[in-house]
Parts: sequence; structure tokens; C-alpha cells
Amino acid sequence: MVEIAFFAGAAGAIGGALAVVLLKNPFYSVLALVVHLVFLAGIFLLLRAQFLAAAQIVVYAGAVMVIYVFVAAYVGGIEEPAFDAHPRLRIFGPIVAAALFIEISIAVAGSALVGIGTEGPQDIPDDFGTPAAVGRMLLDDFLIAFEAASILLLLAAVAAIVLAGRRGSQTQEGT
Amino acid sequence: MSIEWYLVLAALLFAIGAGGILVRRNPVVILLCLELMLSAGALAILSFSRMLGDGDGQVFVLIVLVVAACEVVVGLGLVVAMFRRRIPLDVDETTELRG
Amino acid sequence: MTTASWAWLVLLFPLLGSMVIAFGFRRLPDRTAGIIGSTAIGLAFIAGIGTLLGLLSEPSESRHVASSLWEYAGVGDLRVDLGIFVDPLAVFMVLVVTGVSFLIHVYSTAYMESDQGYSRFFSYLNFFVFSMLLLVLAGNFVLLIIGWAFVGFASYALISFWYRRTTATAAGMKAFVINVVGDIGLVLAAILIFRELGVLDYEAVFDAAPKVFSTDQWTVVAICLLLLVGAFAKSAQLPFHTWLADAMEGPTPVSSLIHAATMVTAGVYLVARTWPLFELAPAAANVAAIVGVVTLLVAGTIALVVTDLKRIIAYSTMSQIGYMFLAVGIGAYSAGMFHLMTHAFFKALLFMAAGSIIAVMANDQNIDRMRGLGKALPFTAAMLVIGSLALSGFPFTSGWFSKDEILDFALYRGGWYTILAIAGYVGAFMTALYAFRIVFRILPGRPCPEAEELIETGHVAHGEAVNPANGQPEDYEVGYPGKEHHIAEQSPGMRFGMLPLGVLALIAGFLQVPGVTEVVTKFLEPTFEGSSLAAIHPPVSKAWLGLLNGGVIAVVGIAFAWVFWVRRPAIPGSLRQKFHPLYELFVHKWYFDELIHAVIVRPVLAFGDFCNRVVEPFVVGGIVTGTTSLVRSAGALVRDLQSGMIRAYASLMVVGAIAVVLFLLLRGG
Amino acid sequence: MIPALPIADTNFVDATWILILKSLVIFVVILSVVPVVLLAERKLLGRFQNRYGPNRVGPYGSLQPLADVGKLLSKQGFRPTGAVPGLYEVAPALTILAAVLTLAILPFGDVQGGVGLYGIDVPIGILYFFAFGALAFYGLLLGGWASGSKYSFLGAMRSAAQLISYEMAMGLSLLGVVLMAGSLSLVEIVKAQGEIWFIVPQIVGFLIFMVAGFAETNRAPFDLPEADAELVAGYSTEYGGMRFGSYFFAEYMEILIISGIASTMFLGGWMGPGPSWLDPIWMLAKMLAITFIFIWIRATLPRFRYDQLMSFGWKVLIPLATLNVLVTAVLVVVW
Repeated sequence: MVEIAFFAGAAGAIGGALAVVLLKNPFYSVLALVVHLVFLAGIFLLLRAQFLAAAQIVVYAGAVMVIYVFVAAYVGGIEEPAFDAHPRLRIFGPIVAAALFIEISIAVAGSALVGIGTEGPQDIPDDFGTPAAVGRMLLDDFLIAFEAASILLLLAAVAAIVLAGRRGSQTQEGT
Repeated sequence: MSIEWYLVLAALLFAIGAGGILVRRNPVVILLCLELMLSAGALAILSFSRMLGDGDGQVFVLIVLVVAACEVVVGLGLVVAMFRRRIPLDVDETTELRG
Repeated sequence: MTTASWAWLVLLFPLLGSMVIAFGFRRLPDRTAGIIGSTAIGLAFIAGIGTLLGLLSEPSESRHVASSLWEYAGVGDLRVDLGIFVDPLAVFMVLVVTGVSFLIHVYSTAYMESDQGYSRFFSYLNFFVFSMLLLVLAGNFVLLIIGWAFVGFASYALISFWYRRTTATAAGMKAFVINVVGDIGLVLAAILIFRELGVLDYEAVFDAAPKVFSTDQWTVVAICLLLLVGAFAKSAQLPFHTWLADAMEGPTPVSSLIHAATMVTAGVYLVARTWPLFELAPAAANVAAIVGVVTLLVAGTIALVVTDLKRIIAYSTMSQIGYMFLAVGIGAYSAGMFHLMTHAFFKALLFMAAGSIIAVMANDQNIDRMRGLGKALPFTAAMLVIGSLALSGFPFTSGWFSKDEILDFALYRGGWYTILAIAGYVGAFMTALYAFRIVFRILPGRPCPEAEELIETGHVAHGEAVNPANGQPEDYEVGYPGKEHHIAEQSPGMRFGMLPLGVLALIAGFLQVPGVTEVVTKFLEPTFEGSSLAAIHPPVSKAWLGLLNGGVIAVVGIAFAWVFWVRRPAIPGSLRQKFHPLYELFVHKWYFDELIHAVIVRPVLAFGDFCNRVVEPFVVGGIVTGTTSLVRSAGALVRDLQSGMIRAYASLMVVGAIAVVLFLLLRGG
Repeated sequence: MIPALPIADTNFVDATWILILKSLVIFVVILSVVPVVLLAERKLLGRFQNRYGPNRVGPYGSLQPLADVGKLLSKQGFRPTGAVPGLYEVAPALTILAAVLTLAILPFGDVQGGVGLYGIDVPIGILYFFAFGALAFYGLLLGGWASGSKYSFLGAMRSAAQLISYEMAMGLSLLGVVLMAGSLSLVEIVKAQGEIWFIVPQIVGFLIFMVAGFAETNRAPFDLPEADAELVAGYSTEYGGMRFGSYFFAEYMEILIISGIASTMFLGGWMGPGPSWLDPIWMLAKMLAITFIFIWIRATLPRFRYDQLMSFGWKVLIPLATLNVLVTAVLVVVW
């Protein structure tokens, strides 16, 4: 059962990821990423990270990707042939990516981590990955990280408004 | 399912994202590929968190989620600003960083 | 409601008041800020009474409550709760602070009425009360430091309240800088406590301290001395006292609340709060007592000669706090706290009266120009006399019971403490002298022009205001001193603020009649449970003897004052001629400002100058230009890599990552 | 028999066959309630507007919804030339899928006779609701975009902005309840209302939730995405036949879901006087009562202007909801 769920999720996630890279129209790429994220959330569930699975969908699919959709629709579907990139990068890119994958896989498989071949400990607490547990950690041990992240978010919001905001007189600035 | 599978999946997703950044020119798609890489990283962290039976990793992923949201907001703000100023949406055309 | 909930409410109301006024000050109609501010403090006072009742309903051995909202931060072994600690001492301070603050708020609603910064004033004032209460209720040293620093900021903001006056801003900065020196002492003390004991909560620290430290071990002495640095700076004791007199640049209610009744007593409270540490370090406790005595003498002499009305009272504040330090230094904690309370009453009262007088004089604070105000300001004059009587320790006033209790204690301890006690009596004599110097010089006699105008027309002088310190005209835009002046005789709000304090200054002493009531001592007993020093109590007969001594000295002092300034006004002048060097010393405040200037400011400036002329151009400049040229030449080498192609950069990064992982793989296997 | 999925902690799990049965029952019940609501809306609107409403098909027009469905089913399915193949067909299905999936967490009663009267009870209950709410948005947006029509696209963009804006207020309004109940699980939240329904202490939250709920379901006075005077019919302009029917259906299902969540969070869910077998009836009754309010409001209030809608959401609802959360948090800590 778990295997079926994992492979279904993995197939969906990989398919989504490939579609993001390969589809010509950015709008479709965005949709593909949504599909990818939904499947990935399923895999999160398998890892017993329920809160993050829900957060992933609410935050990513529900909010972040909506902004993408907006922008993709706003700037219009500029189709580009997927592979007529820089002639050197066209071949170089996939090779480098493959090398990266192989290398990390070797590193993971060959690592001396004991737990890596297991499914993880079975005696984890009942509230592992529930909102309550994550929330408690967030406000206890990781308060500073939490507050730093919220400041970062605020900065990003301000930055976005400054970047995308319409200037009062729309003067042509030298570019 | 042993944790290894999850990690390999994370590696694959990460590699796809990295490859995407190298071959695509549209800044929106490049940002999407960054999201791919970030979520692959999140998956890896979650796998390790499950492997150790320690929930700390989940908080870390949550923070990554926030960081990703910030990155998107700024990145897309840049894209919109580029579009407004009639700059072609092609990262190969924007070479102002040339030394 | 539990005791702890009441105590949290005590903190909540002033904070809420401050925030409501601060955020809404543009929208608040006219003078609502005063009402909101006063109500907030009034509610805090009521909550304080709730805390008191809650605490009294407990049996005396369990009269302490620690409550924590949440753990604020945990780093390593350090766990800091947002927690408060409520015990009789804290409640005592809460009641004094909120009670006096409430009356002064009401007074201010009238006094500041024509000030442009009315809302701002009340926001600051509420914030100050919140900070002070935080300091008092803090359950650990970290929260204490936060409250401590907030209080320092509030003091700075209020001293510099009229920010267009250069003297006010300078005074604010001076106060702030000296307070920060004290803060550093406090922070270092907390760090040392944490290093030695590993905890910062009061209860835990006091439990652990006797087990870890032996008596007079250098660490505990160092901790206590550092605490004292903080306490001295906040309480304006030698040598950190210079800011207090300058702080009189703030509005008079501020002087009354912060620089007489509450904030400056924080140091005394700190020593009383941390008494278990001080009893482990008698050496440091002695330092506190000695510095207190020296301060009270020095401040007394200065108060005898300066002519600025508010500064005289300010120096007398320093001197009275000296008594309190003497008390807590020798272990007479409840006597010290009792004096803190009565002092808050009569000193706040004196400042309020001074505010009323200054208003009549159109902001001239020089007592040489004041004459015959008794007839013009009957109510204010009565309050001034009551305050002065209490200050000089006239029999049966509150000051008599409280100050002389401290001196009894010192006498009873015997040994070299007797010297401290005698010095204290000398100080008491001076206190009576300068207190009635004010009274006798400004109340009787032929009215000065301003007083005459008031008597004849019922108007207060609204002269063109000039800053007496530097002759600059005042700026009405930021308030100073308000377009109109308000005096107690004409405004019910000010009278309402002063009258209860007048009554309390007269009768509060009966709370602590030796052998009869002793309410304060009994109430505070649970806090000082287990203290060896607090147990050394002079017997009732000795206590009454001491009170008699004090009474006689006060009466004699007042009599001398009468001779000097009413009967034979020539005497002070001839004394001044005869002891000219001494007079110069006093009038220049013992040259402390000059001393600090020479010892600290001048060398720092010289060092800065040296850095500017030598270090900056050669050392720093050399490094900087060297670095830049290095970077520039290195940049030239790699410039070609900067194609500006984002994807080229990205691929380089990926390749780099691959290389690093590969290296790790090959090396680690 | 397959053990319960290890994927999520569920507070209570039935045997698989019961799960399947339950899901069928819930689906069928809601499926049959929707036409009732539809009919009720038309009849009630008629009454509100001083006319009869449908009264031709069947007694008192009671068979009107069936007739409508029959009509929609028998229409020719077609695709405009400008539309995007694939997405155009998928979009309505996506909408209805998200709506149906949300039904799973609505509790119609506690565990009775070994069977929980709900689909599943997950500890992330409310988040589940928001997660699928987020997905429902893609149904609208894709439909609008894939139609290849300006009106559709504008309607879709409007609905996207509106959904995002009001989802914030909605989430914040529910936080107060979550704080008081101390749980995200809907079943736990209902149980926490044994003493007092949360509508009393959380009246502000309830009002915000209802306002945001109107916006989330694109109902009057927030029906800008399909404002017929401006946008023809918004994102569903180019749709016909049962595809349009799906959108229509999903919209009413969303109304029922919002009503269900509101009754669960604020109105004590299944709780009511009488024996425990009445629980599902109570729940349904509460849902229908709130649905009635939806219809009532539609007949009463005029539509907002778009900028009013946005500034109301961001400048009034969200600060108000935040304040509500803050006050609740303080009170929960103090008590």
C-alpha cells in the first residue's frame, strides 16, 4: 500500500517536474508545478508530515502559485522552443543535471547513515508532524528563526511593492 | 519504503530543477525551477526528519516555505517590473551584470 | 481572579493606555489623552489593591507568587520566561508607584493643559509607569533589565520633552548616558550571576546563592558592586549623581513623578530586592551604606547654596535617597522602604507646589526673586510647608517616623555604623535648614511683582519666557512652557493631585509608630524572611529615644533657618564671606561635573583626536587603500568571467557544487 | 483487508468497507440536497421579489431541478474555437472534485455504534478544508483561461484575486475558534462546544467568516466574478451543457460546505436536543438554515464595486479578524 502510494506520488511529482521544464508555455509550466506540488504533498504525508502537506498545498498551491498564474497571464504566454537555448547550454545543461543526480544518489546510497535503509523509527510520538507539535517547536525552540522569517516576509512584501508598484508619473527611466 | 527512496527522489527532483534553470530562458520558468529545487530540498529534509524521528526538520521546512514565498514575491516583482519597462523576458538579454 | 492575574493587569493597563494614546494621538479629541492616561493608572492602582488583597488572603509563609506568560527565549542553558514575581515588597512598590503616579497624572491634566504636546506627554508618562511596574514586578534579571532600560528611556524622553530647548535635550542625553553606564553594570551583574549560578529567576537565584557563595567571596561581592553601579546610576548617588539636577529641565510633573517619587528609588528597590546577595557580601552592602551617607552630606551642602527652586528639591531628593541606601545597606530594609514611601509622598508634594510657584513666576525658578508668595498662594504655601515639615522630619510628620527609624537602626548596629548615624544626623540638620530656607525665603515678606499681580488682579504672569540657563527665548510650538500657566489655587485638578499627598505626608508616619503599629515592617516581613540583618531590631525604648533625637535636631534646624533667613538675614551673607572657598565648592556642586569632564570626557576626546589624526589616515587609510587596490587588481584578472549571462553563472554554480560533492565523495569514500 | 493508510494520523478510522459506504452515503445525501437548495433558492427568490418562482413542473414546481438537469444533460457538448483543448474540459471537473473532497471532513455526528458519522477525522481538519479550497480556485481560473474569451478571463482573474484576499480573512476568523477549542479537528471542535456554542464568544469571528464565505462562494453581494451586467457570466460564459451544470453544481455544493463549516465551527455542529440519532438531522438543519441566509442576502443586498470589495477585504476584514485573534489569544491565556 505504502509502496503504491509512494510510486504513484513519485511518478506524479517527477512528471510534474519534467513538465515544468519541458513545456513551452510558461502558463502550462505553472500548472505543471501545481500538479507536482500536489503529488509532493502526498509524499509528505507518507513521511508523516501532515501539517506540512497541508501547508504546502495551502501556501504553495493556494497562494504562491496563484501569483505565478497571475504573472504568467499578465506577461502573456511567450512560447519559446524548449531546447533552442544557448547552443552550449543545450547539451551542457542536461548533462550537468544528470551528473548532479548521479552524484547525489551515490552520496546518499553510499553514506554511512544507519537509518537510511529503514523506514525510520516506528516509536515516534503520536503528534509527530501535527500542527500542534510543529507549532510548539516553532514558538519554543525556533522562536528566533520564526521571527526572522516573519521579518523576511515583511521585507519581501515591501520589496515586491516597490519593484512592481506603478510610479506616479510613469517616467521612462533609463534602462 | 526505506528512506533511501525518498532521498533519491529528492535528488532527482533537484537535478531536474537545476537542469531546467540551465536550459530555459524565461525568467518565470526559471523561478519555477527554483521552486522545484527548493521543494526537493524540503523533501530531503523531511526524509531525514522522519529517519531521525525528530520533528525539528519540519520546522525547518516550514521556514523554507516562507523563504520560498519571499523569493517568489521578489522574483515575480522583478518580472513584472521588467515587463513594464519593455525589457524582453529573456535572461540572456539582461546582461547588465557584465563586468 | 488570582493574585497573579491582578498583577498582570497592573502591567496591562499602563501599557494599554500608553499605546492607545500613542497610536491615536492625532485622532484623540482635545484633552482625552489626559483622561485616558489617568484612568489607566487609576485602574492599575485598583489592580494593585487587588494584588494586595490576593496576597493578604494567603498565609504569611506563602505570600509570594511567580507567574509566567510564556517562555520568551531559550538559548543554550539560558531560559528566560516572561514572568513576574509578586511578593509584599513588589506589591508595596506597585502601590506606591501607581498611587503617586495617579495623583501626578491628575495634577498633570491641569498643569500641562496648554501644552502643545499634551497627548505625547501622557503617552510617555504612561509608558514610564508601565516600565517602572515592569521593573518592580519582573520575575527574573532579564526582565528587570528590560524594565530598567525602559525606565531609562522614558526618563530621557520626558526630560527632553520640550525638545526645542537645547538645555533640555542636553540634560536628557546626560541622564541617558549615565543611566546606560548603570545598565551596563546591571547587565554585567546578570551575566556574572548566570555564569556562577546558571539561573536568572529571582527565586532560583536566591535559593542557589547561599549554597554556591561563601560570605564575602569575591564573585558575590563583584556581583553586588555591579548591581550597585546600576542602582547608583539610576538613583543618582555619588559619583553618578550629576544628571539628576539637570533633569529638572523636564516639565515639573515629570520631576515630581520620575525624579523624586519613583524612578530614582529603583536603585533602593533593587538592593532590597536582591538582599540575599547583599547579605552574602557585607562588603558591598557597606559600600552602599557609605556611598549613601556621603551622597546625603554632599547633596545637603549643595542644596544649602543653590538658588534654583527645583534644583534645591532635586538635591534634597539625592540626599534622601542617600538615607534609603544607608538603610538597605545596613539591613534596615523595611525602614528603607518605608522612607521610600513617605519620601514619595512629601517629595512629590514639594515638586507639585514648586510647579505652582514657578507658574506664578512665569517660569523663573530663582528663589532670590520670590518673595511674599504665602499671601498670593495660600493653598500652595500650605502644601509647601507640610512638605518641608515632613522633609525635615518635624515630629509626628511622616518624615520624622521614617528617617529617624533608619538612623536608629544605624545607631543600634553600633561599631563604626555609629559614624554613619552621626553623619546622618548632620545631614538631617542640613535638611531642616535648606527645607526651611525655601519656606522662609519665598513665603513671607513683601510680595514680589508677580505675586502682587496675582493678589491684585487674580492673573498669573505670562511673561515672554526665556530659558534661564542660556537666555534663548522659549518655543511655544513644542509647548514650553505652554501658553498659559496654571496654579493650584485656580485649578481643581492640581488641588486634587496635591491634597491627598499633603494629608499622607502628614499622617502616613503613623503606619510605623515603634512598638504600636509597625504596619510596614509586618507587611514586608515575608519578603525578608530569613534575613539575619533585618532581625536586628532596636527595642522600642531605643527607637523612641532616636525619634526624640531626630525631632530635636529637626526643630533646632528649623529654628536656625528662621534665624538665618527671617530674623537676621545678614548672617548667611557674612557666612558666605567668611567661608568663601567652601561656598564656592558647594555652589559648584563639589566640582563633580568638572571632575568627570577632566577624568573621563577629556581623555576620551583626546583619544578621539589622536585616532582622527594618526590612526585614521595612516593605519585605517593604509588598510583601506591597500585592500581596495588589491581587490581592484584581482578584479581586473577575473573580469572576463563576468559575462552578465545569468545562466552562465548558474552553470558555474552547479559545476562548482558538483565538484565539491565529488571532492567529498572521493575523500570520504 | 488493507490496514488504514499510514499516511495520516486519523483520530478514528473505520473499516474500509464502512469508509466506502460512508463516502457513498455522504455523496448521495449532498447530491440530493443540492437540487433541493436550488429549488428553494428559486422559490424563495420569487417570494422575496413578490412573484411565484417556478411552479410549472410538478406540484409547486418541485420537479423543476430535475427538468433543468435533464435539459443540461441532453445539450450538445461543444468547445469554442479559441478554447484550449483538454484544460477546457478538465476545469469544471476539477471544481466539483475539490468540492466533493471537502465533504469528507464535515462531521454529521460522533462515533455511533462503532461508526463515525463523518468521512474522516483528521487532526489537520481546518487546513484540509483550506487546502481543497485552494485547489477549487484552479477550477475557476483554468475554466476562465481555457475558454479563450475576454469575459471569461476577466471573471477568472477577478475570482482569483477575490478568493486569495478573502481566504486570509476566513482563515483568521476561524483561528479564534481553533484557539478556544485547542484543536484543528472538526470533531474535537464540535465536542468543545458542549457548554456553549462558539457563536457566542466568537460572534465577531462568525460574522467575518460569513462575509468571507459569501465572497469565497462568489455569492451576492460579492458575485463580481460572474457579474452578469459587466462580464456576461464570468468564467462560465463559454460553457454550456453539463459542463456549465458542473460549475453550477459545484457552486451550490460550496455553499453547503461553507454552511457546514459554519455550523460545525460556530453553531455546535451536530449538537441539539433529542436522542443521538437525531444528530445528522440537526447538522443538516443547521446547514440549511445558513443556506437560507445565503439566499436571503442574495435577494437583499446589491453588488459591491470591485475596488470596494478589495479594500473591504484587506482594510476592514483582515485587521478585524486579526484583532479578534489577538483578543481571543489573550483571553485564552488569561483564563
